[in-house]
Order: sequence, then C-alpha cells, then structure tokens
Amino acid sequence: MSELLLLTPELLVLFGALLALFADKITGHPRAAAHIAAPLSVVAALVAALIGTRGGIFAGMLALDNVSVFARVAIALLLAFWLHWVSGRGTGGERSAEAVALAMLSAVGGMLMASARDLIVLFISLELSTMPAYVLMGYRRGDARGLEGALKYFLLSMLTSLIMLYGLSFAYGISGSTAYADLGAVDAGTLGQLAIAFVLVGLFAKLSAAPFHYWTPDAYAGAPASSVAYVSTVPKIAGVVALVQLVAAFAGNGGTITVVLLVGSLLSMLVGNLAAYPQTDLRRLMAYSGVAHSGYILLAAAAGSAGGTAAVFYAVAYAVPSMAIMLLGSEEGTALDDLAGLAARRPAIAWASVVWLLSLIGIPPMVGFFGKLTMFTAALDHGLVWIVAVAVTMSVVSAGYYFKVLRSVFFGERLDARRATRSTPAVIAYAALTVVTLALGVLASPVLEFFGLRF
Amino acid sequence: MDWVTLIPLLPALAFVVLAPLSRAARAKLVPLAVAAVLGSLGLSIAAFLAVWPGGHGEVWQASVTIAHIGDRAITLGLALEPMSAIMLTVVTVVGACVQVYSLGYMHREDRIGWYYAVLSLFTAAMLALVLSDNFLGLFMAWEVMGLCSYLLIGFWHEQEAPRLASIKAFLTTKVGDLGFMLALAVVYAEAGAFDFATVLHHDWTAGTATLVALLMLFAAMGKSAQFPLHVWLPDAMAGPTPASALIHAATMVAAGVFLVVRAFPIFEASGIALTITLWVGLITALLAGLLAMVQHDIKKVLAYSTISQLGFMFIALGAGSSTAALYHLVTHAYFKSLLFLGAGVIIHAAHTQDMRQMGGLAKKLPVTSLAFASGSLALAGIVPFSGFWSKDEILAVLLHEHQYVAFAIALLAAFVTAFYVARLWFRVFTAPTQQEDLHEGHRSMLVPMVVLAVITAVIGFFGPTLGDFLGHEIPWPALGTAAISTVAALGGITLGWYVYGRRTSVVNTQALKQRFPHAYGVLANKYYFDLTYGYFVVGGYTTLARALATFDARVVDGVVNGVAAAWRSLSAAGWTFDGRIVDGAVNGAASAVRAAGDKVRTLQTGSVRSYQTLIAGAVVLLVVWILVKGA
Amino acid sequence: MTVGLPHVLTLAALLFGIGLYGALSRKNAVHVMMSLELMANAVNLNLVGFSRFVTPEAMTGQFFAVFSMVVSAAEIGLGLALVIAIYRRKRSVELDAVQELKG
Amino acid sequence: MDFPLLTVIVFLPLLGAAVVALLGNARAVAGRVVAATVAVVDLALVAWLASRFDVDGGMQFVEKLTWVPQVGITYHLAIDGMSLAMVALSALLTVLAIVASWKTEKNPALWFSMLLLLEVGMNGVFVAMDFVLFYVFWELVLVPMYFLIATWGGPRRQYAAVKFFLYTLFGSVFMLVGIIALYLQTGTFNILEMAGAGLDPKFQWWVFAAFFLGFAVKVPVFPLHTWLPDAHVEAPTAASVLLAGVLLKMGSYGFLRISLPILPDAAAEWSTFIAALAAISIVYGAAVAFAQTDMKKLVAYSSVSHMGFVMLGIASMTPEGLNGAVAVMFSHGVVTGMLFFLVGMVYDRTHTRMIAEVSGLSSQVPVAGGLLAFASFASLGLPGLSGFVGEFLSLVGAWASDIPVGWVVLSAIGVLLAAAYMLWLVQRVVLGSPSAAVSGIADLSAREVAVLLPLVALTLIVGLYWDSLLRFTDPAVRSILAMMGGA
Repeated sequence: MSELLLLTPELLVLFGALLALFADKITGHPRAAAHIAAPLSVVAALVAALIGTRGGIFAGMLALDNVSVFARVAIALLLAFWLHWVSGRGTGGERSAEAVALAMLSAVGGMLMASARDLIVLFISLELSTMPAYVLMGYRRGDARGLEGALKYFLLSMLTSLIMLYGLSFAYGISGSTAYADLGAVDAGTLGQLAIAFVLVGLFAKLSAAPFHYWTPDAYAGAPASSVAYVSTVPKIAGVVALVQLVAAFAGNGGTITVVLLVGSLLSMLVGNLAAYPQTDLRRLMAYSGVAHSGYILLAAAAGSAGGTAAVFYAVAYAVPSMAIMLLGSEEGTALDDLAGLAARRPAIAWASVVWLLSLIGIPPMVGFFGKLTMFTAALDHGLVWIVAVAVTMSVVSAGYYFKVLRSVFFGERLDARRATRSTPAVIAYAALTVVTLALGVLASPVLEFFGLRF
Repeated sequence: MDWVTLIPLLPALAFVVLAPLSRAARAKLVPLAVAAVLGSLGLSIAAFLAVWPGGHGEVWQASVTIAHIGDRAITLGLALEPMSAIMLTVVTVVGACVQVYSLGYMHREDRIGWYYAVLSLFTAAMLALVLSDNFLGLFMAWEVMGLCSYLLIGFWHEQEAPRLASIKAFLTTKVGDLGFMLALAVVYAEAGAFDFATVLHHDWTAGTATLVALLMLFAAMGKSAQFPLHVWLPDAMAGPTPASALIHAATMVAAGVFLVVRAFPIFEASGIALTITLWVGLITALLAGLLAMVQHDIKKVLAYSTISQLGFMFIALGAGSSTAALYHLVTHAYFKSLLFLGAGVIIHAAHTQDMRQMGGLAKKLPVTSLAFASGSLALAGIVPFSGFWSKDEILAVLLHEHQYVAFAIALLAAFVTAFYVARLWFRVFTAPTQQEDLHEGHRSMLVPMVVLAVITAVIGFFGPTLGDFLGHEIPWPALGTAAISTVAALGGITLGWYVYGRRTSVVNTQALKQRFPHAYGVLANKYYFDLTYGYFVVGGYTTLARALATFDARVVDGVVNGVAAAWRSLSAAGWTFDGRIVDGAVNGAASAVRAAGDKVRTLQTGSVRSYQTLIAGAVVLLVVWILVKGA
Repeated sequence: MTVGLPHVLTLAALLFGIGLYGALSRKNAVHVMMSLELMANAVNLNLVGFSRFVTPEAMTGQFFAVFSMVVSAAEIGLGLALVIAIYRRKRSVELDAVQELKG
Repeated sequence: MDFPLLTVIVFLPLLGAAVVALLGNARAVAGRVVAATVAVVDLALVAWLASRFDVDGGMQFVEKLTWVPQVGITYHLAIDGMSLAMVALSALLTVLAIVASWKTEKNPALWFSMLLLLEVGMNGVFVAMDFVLFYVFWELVLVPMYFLIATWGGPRRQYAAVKFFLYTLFGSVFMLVGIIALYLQTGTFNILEMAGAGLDPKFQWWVFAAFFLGFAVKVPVFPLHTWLPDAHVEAPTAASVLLAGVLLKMGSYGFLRISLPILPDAAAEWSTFIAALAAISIVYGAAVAFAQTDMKKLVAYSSVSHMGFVMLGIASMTPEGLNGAVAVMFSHGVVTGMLFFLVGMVYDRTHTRMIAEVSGLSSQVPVAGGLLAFASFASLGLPGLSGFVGEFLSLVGAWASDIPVGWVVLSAIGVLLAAAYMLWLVQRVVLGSPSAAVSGIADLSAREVAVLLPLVALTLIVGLYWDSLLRFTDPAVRSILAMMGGA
C-alpha cells in the first residue's frame, strides 16, 4: 500500500477524470466537470512536487527520478491550466465533460509514462495517453472534418505503435527482460539495432517528428482548437521523457541511435520550418511548429544525459506557450484573419501573445531562449556543431512565420470588432501560462534547484 | 604676457556673440566686430614690440593638454616668437583695414551682421594658426579657415554661382587637407607628438621626411591654390570683394606658405621636396601670370596674380630661403589686399567687373587711382615699392643657389606680371572714359586704402631689418640683380603701354586674340583644367555614386532579399524527402520555382494511404540502412 | 525437426509482413484495421515465442502478450466506433472518401 | 557596493514602461510626464555615477550575484570608462527622444513605454558583464524597436521592421553559438573572467567568426548593411535617433568588450580583413550617400560610412585607434542624433524628405537651417567639433598599426567624400532660396531647440577639449589592450 501512496498524483487525476464524467449530470451546471477537475489537478501537481522520495517503485517497474518528477509536475500543471481555461470558456460543444475526462485520462497515461522503467508499463501508458487523444480530436458531434482527422490520427499512430511494439518484442527477446536497466546489450547485433530503430519510429510518431509526422497537420486542422491545445503539448512531454529514458537505456555504443535521432532532427527542423511559412490557419501553423520544435528536442536527446534533461526542459518550454496560443486561437478563431486587430480589442492578451511567440522563437528573457541555450550547450558539448548551426538558422527562419501571427494581431485591420466575453478562469489560465513563460526563463534556477536538474 | 591669448580670442568672442543673434540684432552689433579686430591689432603691435629688439627665440608660450592617449599626451598651445609676431601684425593690419573698408562696401547688405560674424571667426582662426605652437593646432585653425572661406564665398547663396564656387573651394582645399591629415598621422607615428619643438628636433630619415614634406606640400598647394589645385581661387571671386581681399589675397592663401615655413626643417631634411616645391612654384608663377593676361574681369586678374605671386613664394621656399618667402608674403599681403580694396571701389563706381566697359577712372577717382598705382607698382616690382625688394630678394636667392634655369623662368614671370599690371592700369585708368557718373568711394573705404598704400610704399626699406629680426640675413639687393629685375619690370610695362596704353590705338580688346589666336584659346580655357576636372573628377564621381546606389539598392539588397525570397519560395516548395521516386524528390536547390512551391502542402495529400506508404517507405529505408551497416 | 525459436520468429515476421501489406493496399478502413490486427497478433506470437525459448521460467513475455492483446482490443473497439461515425456522415468507409483535410 | 546603482539605472525604465503602459492612452498626458521623469531620473543617476567614477579604477560599481548556478550564469553588472560613455549617451538620447516626440497622437502610452523598454535593453547591454545577460539585453532591444518601426513608421514600415528584426536575429544566433562554444571551453559565461583566457588560436578563429557575424550586422559593416537604410527611412524620428545613436554602437562595443580581449590572436589575424571592410564601408557608404535623393537615407548611409571609421579604429588595435573608435561611437551618436532630429523637424513642417523639394531653410527658418548646417559640419569632421576627434584618432591609430597603408589612405579619402555629400546636402537644403515646401513654415519651437541644445553643447565640448570624453575611455582602452597582451 505504501508504494501506491507515491502514485497519489496519478490517482487524484484518475479519480478526477471519473468524477468529471458524471459531474454534469449530478450538478446540472454545464461546465461543472472542469470546475471540479481543475483544482484537483493543481493539488495533484503539488503532491507530485512535494513527494521527496526518489528511486524505483513496484519492483523497478516505475521510478521517480528528478527528470520524471519534473515532467509529472509539468504535465499536471499544464493539465490544470487547460482545465482552468475550459472551466472558463467551455469546449464549444455541449460534451465538454467528456473532453475533460479524456484529457485527464491521457494525462494519467502521460504521468505514468514519464516514470515508466519497464517496457510493458511503457507500452500501456503510451497507449493510455494516446487513445483518449484520438477521441479528443473528433468528439465534437456532427463535425466530419474532426472525425476525418481523428481517423487519420488513429490509423497512422496505430501503425507506428505496432511497429514500436514489434521493436519492443525483439528488445525483450534479446535482453531477456523488459526492465530498462537490462536493455544495455540490445544495441550489439543488427537485430538489436533493428529493434531500437522500430522503437524509435513509434516515439518519433508520438512526438510528431519527421518523417513520421504526417498525421499531425491533418489531425490538428480538423480538430477543435481546445483539443489541439491539449494534444499538441501535454502528451509530447511524456513522449520526450520516454524517449530520453530509452535512449539512456539503449546506451550501447549509441551508433544507430545518434544517427537516427540526428536525421530525424534535421528532417523535422527543415520540414517543420519550411511548411509552416505558407500556412494561414493557426492550427496547421502550430502543427508544423510542433514538428520543428520536436526537431530541436531530438537534437538535444542525441547529446547524452545533459542533453536529455535539456530536452525535457525544452519540451515544457515549448508546451507552455504553444498551449497558450492554441487556447487564444480557439477563443478568437484559428484563421490568421480572425486574429486581425486583436491588439485593438484585447491589448493585454495581444501583449501576452507577444511573450508566447517570442518564447517560441527563442528570444530572451523568455523560457524558450533558456531551453535553447541549455540544449545547444549540450549539443555543442557533443561536437554536433553543424546541426546546431542548422538549428540556430532554423530558429531565425521560424521568426518569419511567428511574425506573421504577430503582424496580424497587431497590424491587421478587423471590421467587426466584436468584444469577446470576459471570463476570469480563462484570464487566470492565460496569466498563469504567461507568468510561467516569463518566470521560468529568468527565475529558472530556483525551479532547477528544487527539482535537482543538472545540465 | 598671457594677454597674447586675447589676440585670437577677441575676434572669436565677437563671433560667439554675433552668431546666435537674429539678423537685425547682428547688424546693430557690427561695430563690436570691428572693435574686436582693432583690439587685436593693438595687442599685436604691442606683442611685436615685445619681441622686436633682438631676434632671440620664444618670448612667451602657453599650452593646454587636450587628451591623454596611452602613455602620450596631445597638447594645443600658442607661442609668441619673431615669425608669429610679424605675421600677427600683417594679419591684424590687413584685417582691420578690410573690416573698416567693409563698413562702407557692405552697408546696403541686410545680412551684414552674418558677414562680420564670419569675418571675425576667420580672423580669429588665422591668428590662432599663426600663433599655434604645434601642427595639430595649425591644422584645426586651417580647417576652420576653410569653413569661413566656404561661408564667405557663398555669402550671396541665393545665386547659383557663389553656391557652386563655395563648395568647389571647400572640396578642392579639402583634397589638400587629406595630405595634411596623413602627414599628421605620420608625424605622430614617428615623433609621438605634434608640437614643433619635438617634431622638428626629431632626426628625420630622408624617406619619412620626404613623405611628410610632400604630404604637407600637397596641403599647401591646395590652400595656396598652386597648380593643379588652383581651380577654386578664380571662382572664389564670387564672394564679396573685401572678403576676397582678406582671405584670397593676404591671409588664408598665405597659410599654405606659412605651413611650409613652419615645417621647413623637415623639407630641408628631405631635399627632393625642396626641388619639387621650386618647380611647383615656377610652373604656377608663369602659367598663372599668362592666364592673368587674358582675363577681362578685374577680380579674376587679381586672383590669377595672387596665384602667380604665391608661386613666387614657393620658388623662394624651393630655393631654400624661407625668409625670402616670408618677406614676399608680407609685402604681397599688403599690396594685393590694397589692389583688391581698390578693385572694390572701382566695381562700386563702374557697376561692373568687366574691364572692357571701364576707362578713364584716373580723373574721376583720384585717391583710389593713387592708392591703386602704389599697389600696381609694387606688384610690378618697380623700385621704391615693396614688391620690388621682396621679388628681387627671391631672384637674388635663385642666383645665389646657381638655379639659372629657374632664375630665367622667374624673370619671365616677373616680366609677364609687369605686363598684365600695365594692361590693367591702362585699361581701367587711362583708357577713354565710357561711363559718366563715376564717383569716388566713401571716406571709410578710402582711408584703409591710403593706409595700405603708404605701408606698401614704405615697407620695402625694412627688408634687412626683417632679415636679422628673423635671424636670417636679408642683404640689400646687389646692383646687378636689381638692375635686371627693374629692366624686366619696365620692359613689361612698356609692352603693356604699347599694346593698351597709346592714345592713338583705340582700346583694342582683341589685340592679343588676333596676334596669337591659338595660344589665346588655350589661355581662355584656363588650360582646360576646369573642363577636365568637371568632366572626370566630379562627373566621374557622380556617375560612380549613382551606379553604387543602384547597385546597393538592387544587387546587395537584392542578394539579401533574394536569399530571403528564395527561401520563402523554397520553403513553400517544401524541400522533401519523398519516398515515391516517380514523384521525384523536389530538388532542394534554392532556385525551386514557386509552382513547385508548396510541395510540402501537396505532400499532405490528405489521403491516409499515401501517409501510410510514406511511413512504410521510411521504415524500409531505415531497415535497409541498418542491414547494410551491419553487414 | 522440432520447432525452434527461429521458426517462430520467421512465422511472426511473415505474418507481420502480410499484415503490413494488407494495411497499405486495402481501400476499405475496416480491412485496414483487420490487417493492423493481424500485425498485432504477429507481435504477440513473437512475444510468446521469446517467452517460451528465452525465459521459460519467468512468464514476462506472456504477460506482455496478454497486455498487448487487451490494448489492441481497446484500440480496435475505438477505431470501429470512429469508422461507424464516419460511415454515418459519409455513407462510405473508403479511405479515399476521407481526403478533405490537406495542405 | 551596498546600493545597487547599476541595477537601478538599468531596470528603472522597465518600471517606468510598465507604469506608462498601465496608465494607457486615456491618461496619456500623465503617462508622458511619468515617462519623462523616469528618463530624466535615470540620466541624473548616470550623471551622479559619472561624478563618483574614478577614472583609473577600471571596472567599478560591480554587482555580482549567482543567477543560474546550474549552468554557470552569473548576474554580473559593472561599468568602466567605455561603458559609462555609452550609457550616458543612451540615457541622454532617450530623454531627448521623449521630449522630441512629446506630441505623438497615435497610441502615446505604447510609444513612451516602448521607448523606456528600449532604454532598458540599451543600458543593460553596456553594463552586462555576463554573456547570457549581455545576450538577453542584446535581443531585448529588438522587440521595442520592431514595434516602434512597425507601428509608427512610414509606408513600408512592416517590411523594414521585420527585415531589421530578422537581420539582427540572424547575426545574434551565431553569436549565441560562439558564446556557448566559449562557455564549453572556459566553463563560465562571465566576460571578465574569460578575458585573457589564452584559448588556442584555431578555436579562437572560429569563435571570432561567429561573433563577427553577430556584431558586423549590427555595426553595420559592408555588405551586411542593407537593413539600415530601410529601417531608418521607415522609422519615426525618435526611433531613428536611438537606432543610429545607440543601437549601432552595440555592435562595435561587442568587438571592443568581447572579441578583442577574449580572442586576441584571432583579432590580430582578422585585423587586416576588418580594416579592408571598414575602408570599403567608409568609401562605399559615402559614395552611395552622395547619390541619395532622400535626406534620411543620406544620413543612414552616412552612418554606414562613420561606423566604418569605428571598425578601422578597432582593427588598428592601437591606443589611438581604439580611443578614436569609441570617440566616433560617442560623437556619431550625438551628431547623427542631431541630424535625425532636424530632418524629423523639417519633415514635420514640409512633409517631405526629398532633397529636391526642400531648399532655402536658412532664409526661411534660420535657426533650423543654422543648426542643420552646424550638424552637417560636425558630421563631415570639421576640427573643433566632435566628429573630427574620433576620425582623426582612428586614422592616426590605423597608420601607426600594421594595417596595409592602402586601406588607411582609402579611409582618409572617405573624409573628403563625407565633406562632398554633406556639403551637397547643405548646398541644396540649407542654402539657396526657399522652395515651395519651405516657404511659410515656422521655425523651431522652444521645445525643439531645447532638444538640440545639449547635443550642440556636447559636440563643442568634446570637439574642443578631447579629454572630456577620452578621460573616461582611455583607461578602459588601455586595459583592453593590456588584456590582449599588448598585441
């Protein structure tokens, strides 16, 4: 029983998810689910942060080390922000309770995945965090495009997760056990390298890194922006942690892994930044931006343990502003013209969007810059000079399309300047996201100290 | 003795007071400027007397450190010693005369206040230059004078001609100033400081000495309008005549000669620089003299005459005697400014600058004629007048240095000088009158002229005393050279009388033109200098600038924008690694056409099956790569 | 000859290949899901094979296979729900009908 | 240092910007006053600091705290003579910019808060002694300048603003790579500790290349200069003044503070190349300026030419050269600031910047005409005015150094070409008879003259008594050269 207590954050979120399903019926208030779930997940995050114990639980199936705890707290917090926003704005359909429940279930999957140290637990938590996402994409009644997106997402990620499972089975076969600790030998033979390659395919698809990113643009374009806000950020953090843990586990001579990671990184950066330019819809733009950022993350992951920690930190640095932008998109409409003239109508949010976009470009003092700084330091330490040069150029290129958003927000003209309805929980969510984007950049050291992260 | 700093300070203060005021207020405060220059005159005479009795060196020196750089300090300072004492008197006397004269000449001008303000600034700068005890201070005063000459030439800036003349003057002298700036850099690199004491006592190797000397010579040629940098002085006549009298006759143009005199030890150390200076002087003296012969504008004649006389000073320097040059500088300052002031009265009376319309002014303007006569005779080099003594001294130095060829050319130049002086005199004063209402200048204009006339007549006798005052002996002219130069002068005058002065011949303006048509053409076009400069230097530079501007806007900017544009089209094209070879991986080169633009977008075909194939393709590639790697 | 690990692995690989081919070539969504299911079972076979020959005493492989079956059951249930929803909207299950989102 | 003076100087405007933004457009008048007081107080603090500044004391008012120990980043502020000159310039120009743009109607709250935010970045860059802190301020400056140009700019402001942002960002990201490479080599982000670290030349060469890209774009050096004319022409007057007055100097300051002391061998290797680029920038900038028809573009290209002298001074690596470089940086800020203010004031009255359409200012508006002539003469380097000091010392320094003579002579010709385009401007704009656009316009108001007077005074003081500036910069330059092992 005692070890189970260590999982209280996950249990809290799970309990919250089940409660949310029925809250509407019980209380009759349309957005009751979110109202209950939001504080719950904040408590979950606090508990996760406060649990001091580190080390393996459930006979090594799970482990709580600094990076995983950091990821679990981040996932819980981001979930809390999202729920706060949903409690303020709702998800546009009347089935927001289900959306809340699905998101929380996916979050539980993510939190487990972050601390998984066993292939079986990894596979199950991966599926647990992905499946609700399929439904989140297409749950809005009568929306053919949403369904289409969801189906594509389903088929493609099922295909890739099966390839990953195939790889996992070989990994188990060769090493004789499913625990990460024993996977060191897998890298030796060609069969082992094949296994690792297949596993990486699954993780690449999870992070929507090229060349396995094809589901992302279509899925995001079809789905409601609020779901995209969640799906494009929280599951990715868990994915990154799993990737980093596996890369460390498969250490071996690291030959294949590094090459695969770097090729994936290069492709993602190029495809992500190139395709984002012509986009006019925020969801597609952010989809490709996600691809580009997973390119940077793969680069960091290929740079040893320091790189891994930096990758996880950067995943959070990417997730926070992206979620904020997508939430704004769902409020104002995701075509760039819908955002036109926002600065005139809602100056506060407009200036907050400046903070988010600049953080994604990597401009100090926002968290994006700090993430990139630590990532590039680790990468350069591993001598990946040319890839860092490409990454650095790409982040300048990315400024190009992020400025397209900024330009329409500030300098676009909008005729029907309808005032959005005021909603305090939504404002709280935005404020929290902006504070994290700013604070985590400048005041990073207390956070790093608390979680004991070393670069 | 610290009151010596007041000498340049008084006119400077006048400028500081006058400049910021409104136009009307300035006009009222004009007497303040005149008072300032008279004050400086008084102090200069006192300073001169303080140094007068013996030729002993520095009487007073004060300097201030304006910068510490590394372990060296850069100082600016003033020093009173024989040479600067003499120059002080010359500048303040001529300056005072010009300022008094301008009261009358410019009184109808509503911007007279600004004229006096700039004149005061100029006088202050010239005095600072003369007193300066180091090359940097000299250079700074030198440039400020360039600014004043720009402002004065372009005084009537509403009209086109003065505007163009002023920018021409500034830029041509600026070309020379580049030489000075580089010379300063070399001096600093070599001697580590700018003040005369350290620089001149530094043991210069022949090479660096030549470099510095030539650079300084180049600067002097720019300022003293020697060939080929002389083009700006004739055009500078577009400015008010008294200003020309002060600047383009007596002081500023002499600054070039003064610089060479100051840096003479370096010139002597280099040797070659002296010969070059000599030949620059010879060429300029002769060619400018010839040009003066064919000018119809009275001020242009005087301008070319100034260039020619400065040529003589360069000859003296080239011949190795800086004292002779200084002596000629002093005498020339007086008689040339006198001639310019005279010309001012003549122009006022005849309402034109063209000599062909003048005539018979001797009777109508008695005082001016007398003063003008004194100046002309001095310029021509007729015996009692100052010009004769200093020019003779130069010829004597040439003989003493056995420069016979140079002596011959100088003599020819002297002959030509006498000729154009005579031409001017007969044309303006004795030719039949063509205008009726000629009236004498106002009293305030005549008094300074008379003063200058007297000085021109008298100063010649003080040659030797000037010599031992400066420490270099100026002997009384030997009978031989005196005779030869007088013969040359008288010859020039008789020829001038023969061509222009005889009562019988009607005033034949075309006299020279018929006799030497071709030569006249060359002279009329001023040896085509202006045309060549105008076409090649100015024209060439403007076309180059325009070409570079378009180059910058189109190519350099284009290249950069091009890269950005190419990137945008490339990015829309979506450089992709497309599994299906048939479809053809898009060529990643930056030249991807926008049609192939949104390849990535077309890649997202929307069909799940194509995505699955792409994924499967990627996995197959991965497997193949591992197997190959493994084998 | 007795059935050894290599035989099991080759069989599983063959099954996986067939499933993959099926997923790529079929037009109908349900057929694609059936081939995906085939691939899932190939993996299960693989797992059980390893469990039998590599770690006979510890049944980890078999646990893995059981969990994998549970997960793919859940996935197929969800997938079919999606396909039905699309069928209700578009009256067709062909994957080519589902091409609206692109670019 | 008990009282964190430098932190207050840097972050006071940030507080001011927040207050002004919160006051909003409704209470713009109050906002304006707050902005002005904050700027003036900041200037006063800088003046007070200058008064207590010990000239030969090297780095002073040091504030050092650990910021992110896990990665070795320290919050380290300090100031020496060179930084003090630049901070003073930035504080002064901000006050003048605020006073000059007192009457903006369009969104004044945002305008003044952007100006103050810009000042935070500018002040911060010159006092940050930790690479990451330096980089944070370096990038921070881009955001307000982007909005200043994009919101209040001319017709092509969007294009110019984005071009400005991307250009500088492109340079600065490579600088970031250089910073990280240095961190990996020396284990710290602190600039002062890195100075004289004796890194191996090959490595130094590459890091110098990365920094060169970042700084050269900002200076700007030919051929990376094409963003400047667009940015200047489209930027509103006050933004142009700060852009030309301070932002350009961050590039050259970077060379002096970072590239020279930390990478001495590479600096020696690159010096001839930089001198060549400098000479070309001088002549190229002057020639293109000569052919311009738009006053602002002419002044913009003149900046390219003047900054060429800065680079020449830096490339010489002699005491005279470096002092000359800092002198040009300071005097160019003052003089070009004056020029841009005047062009702006003329534009407010005649609504045209075309040289052909404006003439005869001196007769119609004598004060404006006179000041424009004064600024032009200072800009072309008339001795006695501050323009001459820096350019002369750079040339003297370049001559004494081992830069090939050809480039030094070419740069000297630049002085003549500067006289050419400046006089040509004065000729057509100030002199002559008043053109249609000019006749009937009113002369400068008291406020406008008040903006220009301090700049005129500074030009004269520095021009006549060089040590008023060099007293501060010479010790700083000497310590940099010492750090370079007297290379």
